[in-house]
Amino acid sequence: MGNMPFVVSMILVMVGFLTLITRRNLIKLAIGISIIEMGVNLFLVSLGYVKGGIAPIYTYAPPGAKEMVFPTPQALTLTAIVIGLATTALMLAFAVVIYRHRGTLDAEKIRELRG
Amino acid sequence: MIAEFGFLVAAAVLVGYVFVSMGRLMAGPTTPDRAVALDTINTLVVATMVLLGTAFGQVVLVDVAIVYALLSFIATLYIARYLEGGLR
Amino acid sequence: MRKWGAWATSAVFIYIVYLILTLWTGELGLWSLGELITGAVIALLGAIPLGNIVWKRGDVRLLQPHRWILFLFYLIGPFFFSMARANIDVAYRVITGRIKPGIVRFQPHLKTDFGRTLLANSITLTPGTLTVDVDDGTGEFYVHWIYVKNPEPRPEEVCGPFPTWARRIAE
Amino acid sequence: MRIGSGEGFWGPIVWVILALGILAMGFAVWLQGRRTYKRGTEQEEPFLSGEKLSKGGGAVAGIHLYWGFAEALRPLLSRLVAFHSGFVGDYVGWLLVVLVVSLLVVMLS
Amino acid sequence: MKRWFFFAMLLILAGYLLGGSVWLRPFGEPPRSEMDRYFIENAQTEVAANNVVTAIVFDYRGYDTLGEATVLFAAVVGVVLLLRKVKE
Amino acid sequence: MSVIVRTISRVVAPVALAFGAYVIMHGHLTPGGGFQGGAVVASVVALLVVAFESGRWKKWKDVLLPLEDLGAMAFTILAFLGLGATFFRNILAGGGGLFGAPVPQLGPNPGALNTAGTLPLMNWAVGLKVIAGLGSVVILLSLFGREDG
Amino acid sequence: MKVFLYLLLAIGAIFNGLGAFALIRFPDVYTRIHGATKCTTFGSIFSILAVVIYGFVKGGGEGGTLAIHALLALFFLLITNPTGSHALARGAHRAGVRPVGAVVDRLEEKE
Amino acid sequence: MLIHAPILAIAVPLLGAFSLLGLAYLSRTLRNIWACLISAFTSAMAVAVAIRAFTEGVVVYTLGAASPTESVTAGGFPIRIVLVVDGLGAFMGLIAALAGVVALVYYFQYLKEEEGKSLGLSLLLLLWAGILGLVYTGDLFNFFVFLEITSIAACALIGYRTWESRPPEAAFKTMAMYTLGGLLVLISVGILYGEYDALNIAYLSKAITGSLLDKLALGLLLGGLLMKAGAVPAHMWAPDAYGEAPATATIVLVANTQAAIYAILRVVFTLFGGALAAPGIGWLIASLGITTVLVAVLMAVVQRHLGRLVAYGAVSQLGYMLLAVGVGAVARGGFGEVALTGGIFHMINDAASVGLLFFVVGAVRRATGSVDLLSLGGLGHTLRWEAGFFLLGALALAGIPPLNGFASKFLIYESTFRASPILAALALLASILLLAVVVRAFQGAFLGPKVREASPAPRGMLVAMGILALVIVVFGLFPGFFIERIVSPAVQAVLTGREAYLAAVLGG
Amino acid sequence: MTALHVLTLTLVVVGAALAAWFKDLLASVIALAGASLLLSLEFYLLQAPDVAIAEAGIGAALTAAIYILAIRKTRPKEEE
Repeated sequence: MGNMPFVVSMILVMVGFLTLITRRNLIKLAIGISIIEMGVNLFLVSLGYVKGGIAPIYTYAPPGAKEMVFPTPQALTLTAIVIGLATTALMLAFAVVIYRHRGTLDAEKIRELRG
Repeated sequence: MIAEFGFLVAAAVLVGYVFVSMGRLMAGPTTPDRAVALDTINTLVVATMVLLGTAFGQVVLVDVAIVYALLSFIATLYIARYLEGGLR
Repeated sequence: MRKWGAWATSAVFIYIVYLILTLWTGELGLWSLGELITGAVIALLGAIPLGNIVWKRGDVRLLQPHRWILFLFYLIGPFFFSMARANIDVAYRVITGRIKPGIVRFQPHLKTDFGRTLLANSITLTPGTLTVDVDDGTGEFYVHWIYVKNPEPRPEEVCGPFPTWARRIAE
Repeated sequence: MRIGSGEGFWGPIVWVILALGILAMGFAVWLQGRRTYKRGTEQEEPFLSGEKLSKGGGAVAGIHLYWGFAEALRPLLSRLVAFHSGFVGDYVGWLLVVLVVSLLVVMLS
Repeated sequence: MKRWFFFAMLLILAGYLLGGSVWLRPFGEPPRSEMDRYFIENAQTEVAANNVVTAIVFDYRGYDTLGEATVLFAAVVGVVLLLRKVKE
Repeated sequence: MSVIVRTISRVVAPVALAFGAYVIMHGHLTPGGGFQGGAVVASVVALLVVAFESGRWKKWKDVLLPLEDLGAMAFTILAFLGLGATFFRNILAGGGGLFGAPVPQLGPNPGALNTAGTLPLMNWAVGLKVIAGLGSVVILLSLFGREDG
Repeated sequence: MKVFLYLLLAIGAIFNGLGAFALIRFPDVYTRIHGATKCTTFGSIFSILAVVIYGFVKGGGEGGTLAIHALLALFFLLITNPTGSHALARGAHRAGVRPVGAVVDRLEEKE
Repeated sequence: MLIHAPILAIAVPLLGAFSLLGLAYLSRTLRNIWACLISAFTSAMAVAVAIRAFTEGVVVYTLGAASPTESVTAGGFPIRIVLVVDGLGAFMGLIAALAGVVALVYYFQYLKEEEGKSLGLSLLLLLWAGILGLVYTGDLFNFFVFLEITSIAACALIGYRTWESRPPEAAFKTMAMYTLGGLLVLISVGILYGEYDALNIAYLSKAITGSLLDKLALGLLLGGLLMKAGAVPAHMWAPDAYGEAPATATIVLVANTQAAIYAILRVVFTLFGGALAAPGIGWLIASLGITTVLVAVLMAVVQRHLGRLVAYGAVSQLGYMLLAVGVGAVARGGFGEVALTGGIFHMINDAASVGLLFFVVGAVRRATGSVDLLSLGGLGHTLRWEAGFFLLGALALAGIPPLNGFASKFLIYESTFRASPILAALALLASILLLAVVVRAFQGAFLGPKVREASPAPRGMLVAMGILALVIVVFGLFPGFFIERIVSPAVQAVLTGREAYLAAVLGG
Repeated sequence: MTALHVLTLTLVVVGAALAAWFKDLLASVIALAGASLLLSLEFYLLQAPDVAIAEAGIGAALTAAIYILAIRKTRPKEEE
């Protein structure tokens, strides 16, 4: 139980990779990448947790609190989340355009660029 | 006036209920079933967030629950609109 | 003129919500001067895109205060009571499994959008019924009834006094 | 103007002089050409054992150059072409291979 | 065949990552905290912001935020580029 | 969508807009900031797109895209303001004036709006950018492949 | 006071659980929507009401803000939850999911 | 002004990219002038930074501090983001400046207005700024952010020709690979942060002890970056991307890939140079490099798509660079220095020759609408200048003596021979094969009877090609001059500059 | 507290696995939205409200919307 958030984040990364190498639908691949992003975000945030800490906000903070959670990983994760959204949007746009041309989303059939 | 622990326990119970809804999400024979499960999870999580914000003694955390109550609605609407064949 | 009215109404609405959110944040009474000013600016700017979406003609009537008082009374009184009844009902059905579902139709004779919406949401949250569809033109309600007593019901059989309340509050 | 590698060195000036020399030789060879050459006569046509070539059949498309070479290496090349399958899952899989190899090497070194 | 090879690679990677996450450090007990301690203690005096995360996002590490806004901008431009109407 | 969803959307949209503005405005006091509030307001755009079938989204897109440029430029220019010292220097913080007030008291406090220097301005710039960017992404995706898009 | 809060929390937990179990127990989409929407909304009202009362009793800027924001969350739940359910039910019917064992289906007749 | 040069080189093109779209609504001429101004300013700033870095040593710029040099707090640890430009970073900045300027010059007459020229121009500037930020930064997370900027801008540019079916496909594949590489880098950053509570490269480099977790982080970083650098077997995105991108973007894409090689150098020599300086990493990179060279050249033999053929040639050049980096990491001094000299010098040579080839391919595509070698032929009759440029670039790519490709490859062969003769022999063999391949491409496209009419490229495109040809010839004729002035400081920064880097950032 | 963490993390993993497992793309997106929502709850438990808001707004609402739009523009089923 001790390191469960770290382990879970790595499991999420693994699930995402598994999706990527077993599934063939392009949108499913985007979903796999989203899952990996979720895992990485969880990893970053749980790095900054301090036992018994409170959120790093001074507004109406409970007066008796001892410690605050580390704020840096949260800032990094914010950036990573927005980057993930940008990536997802662009990949889905690509998928839609590819569907427009080929009429399919099967990655086994979208292999004009090979050899 | 120390009821924080009670809030924590109630939140834990609600998270336990999410498991049950997750079972419906897993098993649901049709897509609307899954969407209903998602809707239920949304409501439960909003309640959990409000309770936990109180349990932690931090007022500012409740804002997250408001955001969630507002935005889960939008995801539900998109699913419903998809189901009825719109968004073409 | 109508456009200006819609714009002003949505601005007021946004302003009220903003002020509720920032209660107890300042020294000037309940609000600080900065909050009041920023709220006003946000309301004025935010009403521009929402102006001709949010409010329709005639909706301004909804801002009359006696309707709000009625609405609150309705919320706490009959609505809450039937909601409690609904939950007992669901518990009963969960335990016994006695259901006889069906989708029935009835005509509550409501005209405005807000009235229909209020009735539909009340129906959804009260015993044994769930609004599935509303005909845009005629205003007929299609309601999923968990225990159908009568395939051609009158409104009172399905939802009790709610159409009256909805008419009183929103029309 | 020379760069050394510890063992040898490379000076482009010598090569430039060499190239100029070769050009000069080529010019000298070109000067030896026959004066009787004329455009538009049978002198222009390629000599292939006295046979007449059919019109327009003289060009070799770029794709056909080194045909024999590619044919000799066909087992290797066909395997390489199959390796570049163009399937996204394979791309990711090979990325995993690189990752695991680098992890193994880094751990062992 | 190839797929099983990839699975094996994924298993090795999983071993590495799970091992790394177990051996990283106990959850919730960071060994060193110089930088974050500095942020928590000085955000109110240097930046005058109550929310330390926002102080980091927009002041201490504002350059990252610029980069991140750039990413979003690039993505939106890319989407506009892709989904625009092209005259055939 | 049905009349009920449309009506509730008409109620929810201004509320969510006000809440998003609140999240952006109080970014330096409560959780939130430019990204989060921008995402909330952008989902208002998503809500309107899904609830109202209409031809006006093309016009909205044409307005939103320049707004995104504007937000990004405002953010960069705010960063350039600090160039007297260094790029991204928070020149307004602690300097008094409109945005330069110090926090009311060190440690836990109720917070005051006019603190934190350029942070609120940057929050607004980023918020504008995120609203416009994500909103136009949703609108573009929903318009793609339609005859009127 | 404390007992009252605990009571509210317990009622909330019970009704939320009822909603979750209704989701498992009922046979088709529409009945599940019935159970899920009604019970979770009602349960959440009680859970959040506990928080609101706690905040008002605590008083001051902190407690007041807590209560107001919790109330706002409750309000949003109250207006969005039934609407979402309605939209889902309508979508499900349009997608071709029919109520199991229905004695009457007027909507299908209309379509 | 000049003290702010490192950040101005990044922020000004970003601002330019943001403002371009708004300006394009007003007037296209204004937009073009503005883009030219921005690019001129940016490259001037890059040159200024490079001059400062070459003469004064490491340039440090702290963002958001009271003064640019105040990079650490009283406790002795850096808290703000730092830009650090040493010899290597300055050199990469020069490459990026060259690539960006040439691409812009080529751009204006290459693409048509109705195809979304403003958007492409904006993306090009973003990509350029991303590469500059990537090579100038001194902070690991910031490195990841700029990696993502380059990924997204590059992929959007690859999919520029949406009306054809192949570019979106290539862009999707590239996007998936780039995103995964970026996420691996992010995991690695997280591990390092969790161990040492720092994100600054210099501080981390001082703190790293070489534990198992550090090795894990190094492995993940190397995996992601090797993918981005196009190492076999994870190279498959590269020919897709290079072959399908519009020609003007390709040179910047090549610079982007070289920035990944820069990052490998930075990671291996600076970040982990103290605690984890094992030769095994060098052998790994060198063997991947030689595999890349061989596989890419053999694949180029069977191509019939001109752009893809040149793309495989470009990938093989990346293999040479990886080989040199690997040999340098094996030896770290002695012949390793020679190898690094060759590898780093090869970066700029490669950018010039590959860029020239792709420009010609772009001109051919513009003139004939096709790049299939089966249907091309005899273009030399009409596209005279292009034919000459293609021959020049091809010979430089293959490493024919008086041109610049040979000068750097010579150093790579010599040093590789001392590390392992087999590697050197294989590299030489691959070079010969490459010559055969490009000769075939030249013959197929430009020689033979005239099969179709083609309009020559407009003057702007020719000017861009001419700049690159000039670079090729000058760098080939005077290699010693350039190695002494710009390459050797970079090599010294890699090999022995770690202490100076740490001292410049951390003080003392 | 620990029990809450364990419950939420298990739920996140289950949601992500379901998102990876479903053949129907819409169900997959629903599971992804659920996982995202529970991840947001986990961020909340880890005392990161900023990230929780961002994940709620972006991960649950906007990402789901974009995915559903993209599915609608293409084919709803994953073909085998």
